[in-house]
Amino acid sequence: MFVKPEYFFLLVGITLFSIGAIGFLIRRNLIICFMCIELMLNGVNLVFITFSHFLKSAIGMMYVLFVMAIAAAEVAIGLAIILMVFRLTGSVDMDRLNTMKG
Amino acid sequence: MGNFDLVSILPDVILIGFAFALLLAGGFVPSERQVNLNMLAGLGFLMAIVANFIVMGSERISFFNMFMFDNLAGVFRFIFYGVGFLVALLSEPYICGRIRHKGEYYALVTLSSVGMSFMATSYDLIMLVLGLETMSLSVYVLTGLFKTDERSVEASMKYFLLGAFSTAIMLLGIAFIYGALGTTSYGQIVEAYQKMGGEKTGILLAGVGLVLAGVLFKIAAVPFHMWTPDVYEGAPSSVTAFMISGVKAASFVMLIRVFALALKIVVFDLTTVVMLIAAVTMTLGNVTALLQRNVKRMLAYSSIAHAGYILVGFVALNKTGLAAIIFYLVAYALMNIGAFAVLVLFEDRGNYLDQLSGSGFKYPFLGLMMTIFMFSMVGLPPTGGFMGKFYIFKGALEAGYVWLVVLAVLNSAVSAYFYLRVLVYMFFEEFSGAVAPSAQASSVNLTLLITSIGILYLGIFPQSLFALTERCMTYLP
Amino acid sequence: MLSAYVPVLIFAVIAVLFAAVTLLLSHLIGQRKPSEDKLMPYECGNVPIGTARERFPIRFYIFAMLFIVFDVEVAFMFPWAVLFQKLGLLGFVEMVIFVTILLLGLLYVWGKGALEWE
Amino acid sequence: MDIGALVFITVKILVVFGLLMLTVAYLTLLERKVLGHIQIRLGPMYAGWHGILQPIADGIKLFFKEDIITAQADKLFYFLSPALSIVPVLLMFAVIPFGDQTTLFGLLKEPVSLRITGIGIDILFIFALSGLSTYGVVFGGWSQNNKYALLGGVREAAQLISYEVAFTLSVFGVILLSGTLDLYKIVEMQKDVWFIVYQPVGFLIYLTAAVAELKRVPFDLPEAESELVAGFHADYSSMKFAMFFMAEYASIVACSCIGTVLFLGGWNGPGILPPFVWYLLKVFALIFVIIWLRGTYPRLRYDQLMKFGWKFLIPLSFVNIFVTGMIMLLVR
Amino acid sequence: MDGFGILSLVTFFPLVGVPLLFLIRRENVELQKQVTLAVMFLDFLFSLYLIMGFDPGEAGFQFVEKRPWIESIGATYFLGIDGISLWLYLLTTFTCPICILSAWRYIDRHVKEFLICMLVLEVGMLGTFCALDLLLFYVFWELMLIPMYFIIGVWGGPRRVYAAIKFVLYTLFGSVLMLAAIIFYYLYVARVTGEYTFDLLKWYQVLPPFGVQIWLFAAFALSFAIKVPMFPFHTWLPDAHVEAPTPGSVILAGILLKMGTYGFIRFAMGLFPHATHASLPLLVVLSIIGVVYGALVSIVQPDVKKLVAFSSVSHLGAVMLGLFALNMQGVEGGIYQMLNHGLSTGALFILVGMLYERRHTRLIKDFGGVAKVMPIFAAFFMITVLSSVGLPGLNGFIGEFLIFLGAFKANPVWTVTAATCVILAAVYLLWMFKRVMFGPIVHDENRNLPDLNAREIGLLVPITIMYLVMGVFPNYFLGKMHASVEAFLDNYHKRVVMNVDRPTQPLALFIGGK
Repeated sequence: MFVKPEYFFLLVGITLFSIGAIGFLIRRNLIICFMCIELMLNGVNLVFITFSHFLKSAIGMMYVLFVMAIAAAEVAIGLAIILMVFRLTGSVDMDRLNTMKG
Repeated sequence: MGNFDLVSILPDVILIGFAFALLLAGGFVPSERQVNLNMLAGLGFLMAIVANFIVMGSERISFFNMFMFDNLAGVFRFIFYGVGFLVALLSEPYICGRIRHKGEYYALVTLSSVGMSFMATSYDLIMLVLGLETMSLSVYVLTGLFKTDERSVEASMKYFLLGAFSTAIMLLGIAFIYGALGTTSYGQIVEAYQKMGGEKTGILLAGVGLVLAGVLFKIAAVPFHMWTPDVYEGAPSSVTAFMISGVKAASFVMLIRVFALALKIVVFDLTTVVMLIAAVTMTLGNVTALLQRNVKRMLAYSSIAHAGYILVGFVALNKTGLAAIIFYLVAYALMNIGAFAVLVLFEDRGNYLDQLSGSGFKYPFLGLMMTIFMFSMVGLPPTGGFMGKFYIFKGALEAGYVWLVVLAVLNSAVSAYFYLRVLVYMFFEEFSGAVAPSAQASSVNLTLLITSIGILYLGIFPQSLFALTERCMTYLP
Repeated sequence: MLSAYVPVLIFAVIAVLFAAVTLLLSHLIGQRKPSEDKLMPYECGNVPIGTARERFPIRFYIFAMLFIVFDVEVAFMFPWAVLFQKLGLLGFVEMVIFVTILLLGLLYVWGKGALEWE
Repeated sequence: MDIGALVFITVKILVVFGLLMLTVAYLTLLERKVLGHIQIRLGPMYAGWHGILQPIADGIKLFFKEDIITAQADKLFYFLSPALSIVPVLLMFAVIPFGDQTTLFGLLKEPVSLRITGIGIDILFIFALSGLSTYGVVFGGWSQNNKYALLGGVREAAQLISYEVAFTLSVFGVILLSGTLDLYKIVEMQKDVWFIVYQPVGFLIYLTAAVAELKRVPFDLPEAESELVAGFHADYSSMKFAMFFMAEYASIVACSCIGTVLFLGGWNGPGILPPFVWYLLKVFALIFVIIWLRGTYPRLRYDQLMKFGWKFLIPLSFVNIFVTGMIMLLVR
Repeated sequence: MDGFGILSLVTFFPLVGVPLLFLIRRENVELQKQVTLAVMFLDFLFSLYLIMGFDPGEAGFQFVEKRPWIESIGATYFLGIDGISLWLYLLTTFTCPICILSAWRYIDRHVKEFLICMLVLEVGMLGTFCALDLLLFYVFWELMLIPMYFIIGVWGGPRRVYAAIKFVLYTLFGSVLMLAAIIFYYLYVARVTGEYTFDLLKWYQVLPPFGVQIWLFAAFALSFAIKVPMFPFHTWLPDAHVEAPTPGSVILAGILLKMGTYGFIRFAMGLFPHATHASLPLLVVLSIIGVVYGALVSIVQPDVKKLVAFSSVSHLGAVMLGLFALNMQGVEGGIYQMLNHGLSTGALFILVGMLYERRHTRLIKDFGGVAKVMPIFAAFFMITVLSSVGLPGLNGFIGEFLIFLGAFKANPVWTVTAATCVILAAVYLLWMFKRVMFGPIVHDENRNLPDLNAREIGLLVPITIMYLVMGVFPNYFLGKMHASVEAFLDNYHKRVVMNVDRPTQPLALFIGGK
């Protein structure tokens, strides 16, 4: 092993985040975009935990709880908004959101 | 350090109490009897303002290094509560008849003000994010208030997705900073950084860069501005007023807190970047605003431009520059709320320029008010907008950014074109009679009076606020 | 520290294998005589009309939201409960405040009538 | 970890697994017998003595049944959901302790722990897994392209998550008292007094919520045979159907085990019987109660069910937690 | 007067009219006009006190009021007038009531708003002439924009919107750069003297290096040059003057343009002598081009009002030439000519307005023989044209003579070129007068034009008297400004020979030295 195994956790965390970010940018389905954001947040969580383990400090783990709470609140509101979009336009395609221009 | 300084968060506690009262009133009082909810919300904000007066003063850090109460926080709280108060005042005739959930509306306004206040008082990055989310989540919902209006829903969706995305980016940045320094508390960040010998590790820079990106997104600086016009146009006008003044101020308190105070050492590396961003932001905002025919959308683009001006104050990164940001934000909040208070009266799906035709003489009071607000936006004396610009430019010139100031003043001259076009339609065109303002409401008139007097007062007697803002910046030479 | 999880991992592998093998075997062993009627979804003897992937009441969604809120709250409560004896009165009061805020939310939902089915 | 230890653990897991499967199989028989006797009839009698081979016959039958995949079903999720519902339940047994260390009456040289592993946060792990099983229900209901299944699945999911909250909250009294999430330690602490003494309300909530989680009468509305044609697995057949069934019965066992560990003192008991026997007795007592309920109570209406969960059980759980906390603070 | 001085009183007195106007019912238009007129006339009377109290021997500022305004940045409320601004100040108070009179019939809608605009405008103009604190000056300077914008935009001609926006944008572009320069110089002064102040007198005592001067001068000069307007920046003027209603044109031509020239003397040249000196050739060339160009364009104008507007470009060019001569006669002549131009061009606009009110056209070809039907009008018109042309005995002659004298002293070539101004002025003005007033009446509409009524005569008489007074007793006026102009010139010539370093990198001072 050339690197500490903990680095892999970091790598996984960042990879998760990147997958989420890329997915968010290239997918057009609202639900998928939304889930990509959740994926990003979970990547962040993993990074927090890994650093927490590196640094032997519990703060990072505490932050994970906060991030989870944030993520949960975002889920609740995000899904409600997507639902609203769907009820109004009958679609969850991002390209349909083009009422406003200029 | 672990003291539970409940007195310091008294204003927020009061507001949270009122938020719940409003929420429960929204839940239990039948909707036809919910008439005075805006009074209740306004009372909450007034009480919070009074409480803030009482608790403001000495500087303390409490709640396990999570909160910091200083003049900066105090002044920004005044801004947030004041904005909340004015928005509560102007909302009633606007949302009345448009939505049923009035209690929820005011509760969300109140709660997001609490979030803003937490952002201002935060002494830890994670606390900052919590405040930010408290604010943002409420505003996402407020944006989509008109459930049957496609534009409102669309704005909400866009705002939510991009807002959540930027929050995630910011959180990753915070995680990196935490990993690099082992702490996220502002005071300890500086200490830890110095203990490390001031080494700028890659992970620290990446963290700072990501947090900056997140903050710039909230500020709507180029290139993170794309959401602004759609969101501001689509959101209900009263909510746009709230966003354009309150949320913007909160975004800047984030900038001041994090970058000017906590990451001060690191930020010098980023000055060039921010300087360029400021230059591009104000220019692009103004140029695109020139093309708009929808007043709300125009104000959205102009808010981008104003963000650029304010960033100039941040680039200066001296006492004057940062104090000027606060002053500017106050003036900016007043004039935007005022302008939107006029707009909500004319709101009839669109807010297009020609709908205002001739209304200036038909409704002289509204015309006069709009004149004051528009000239303040241009930055002409004797208005608060002028003094704000003056103050910002002073800070930037002190720091030696001559070209930035020249660009900024030229930009503000350009901006005169589209701001004055509103007045062209209001005064120079014949009254079309197409749109009459919705029922004149005394609360809106009160909002207009408060904002216009405030703007003129700031323009003619800026001394008191100048002094106050400078007292906020005791950390800087 | 992580070695405690190795048995869990082994167990997981065994469980997944069990599920997979059983499903696969029954799929292979079982006789297959598909016919159109047999492959029709069962709707109490009527011919199914339209797709089944229809929208269902929004009410379910409200419960899902409530669940998320409370579930995350519970996540916060775990560390609190474990350390309860150390935290003492202050921790208790804080948790009471925290839960009260959430219960006020529940009360609000209650008042809105969202907990009533039909 | 060396190979020997790994092999040992694998053997242990297989033993637990096998015993569990056996228990699950005979639980079906037990239920039919108990219900039969409650309704004053005999239950299965043909396969073997008093139907003792009935579960095996059932298993073989199900194995050879045609595996119908209805038209327009989503194949991936159709296959995935049975597995998704059973795997988490099985995994719970990885952390549930079945007894103290034992030498199996002197058969083994060194004492062996009667649990597969302890991870320190057992309770958290269990609740995490119990949350996962909702996926099986939702995916299963959705994948079949059947309106009844979809509605059943959604309803069931709503019920599961509703009672999940109360289910989790009911345990907090125990956590407050013990200050740990380690099931083994929790049992140790009950040497003298079982937690049911301190937590009678908590136990009742636990039992109620568990029954609801298990979708058993009186909370079995989502899969009520007479109304929703078995709910979310309407179109499932053959071993896939059996898998859902096994998951349900394994859950019963798991819930009983956890209840025993948390509230009934685990393997603690007067020394007249070996600890493991005590443990089994308590578990089967709980299982019996759960079956008994089915024989006694009528089914709730769905609205009553949700109302009961949100308006009664959850507030009550909070009250229970805070009363417990307050008393603990006062006593100290 | 320790509390509030006479200057504060005069400057802000017009604001008294605003609440009064609010009290009057919208329909009662006559009363509104009367109240406004009364307020403005009272203000004029108050301002006469300034003449009486003014000490001609004193070169410095008089009636000085100074009190703190924004302490934290050192801005003060600092008013005062000297010989240079005294007459411009009085010109303002004199012109404003006349404007109201001229608007009596012309403005027929939104009268109340118009009157409020005029009152605010007067405050802005008066403040600009007497503010000695740069920030205060800037505030007043920009304050004028707002009412002027409305006056052009609301009550103006058909292309009023375009003209109003053009006017504001042009002016604003110049003035925002001036704002940047003001802040820059303010910080420079603070760096040199250690005192944060906007006090003009203190600013005079600082002499920045050339590299700094030239940039600041450029910013100030651009702003003032747009206002004057000097040659390449004049394009807003024809639009604004033509589209503005009569009172607007009168104010624009009579007073607003003077602010540019006043700003040059007071600020641009006063503060930055070296930069002025260095850029004199360019400025003079631009002035001369302005003189000739303005005159030539005037000749071919078919529209009387446009003709008068372009003549302003020419006249102001001459004024600038006098100022740039930088000797006693030149500067005094320039200032004197400012007053003359204010009176005569203002009067010309009023007269054109009267024609327009009667005929609703301003094209020269639509008139002819008007003198026959409107003899009194013709008489006033004649005197005004002659005053503008510079007939000896009337005021215009004194100013132009002094300018040429000064310019000749400085450089004879300038004078020769600029003297064409007089000749061409005679050409376009008299030719226009001939075509409008004399000859046969070709258009039937012109046969029944009513002659001037009492109000119109009443407003023209004071102006005419002033032509004569200023033409016959120039020394009274020049005497009051003499000491101040001398001090200005002394100061300028003394400072311009001082050595200042010329850093190669002009703004290095600030950019380098954080």
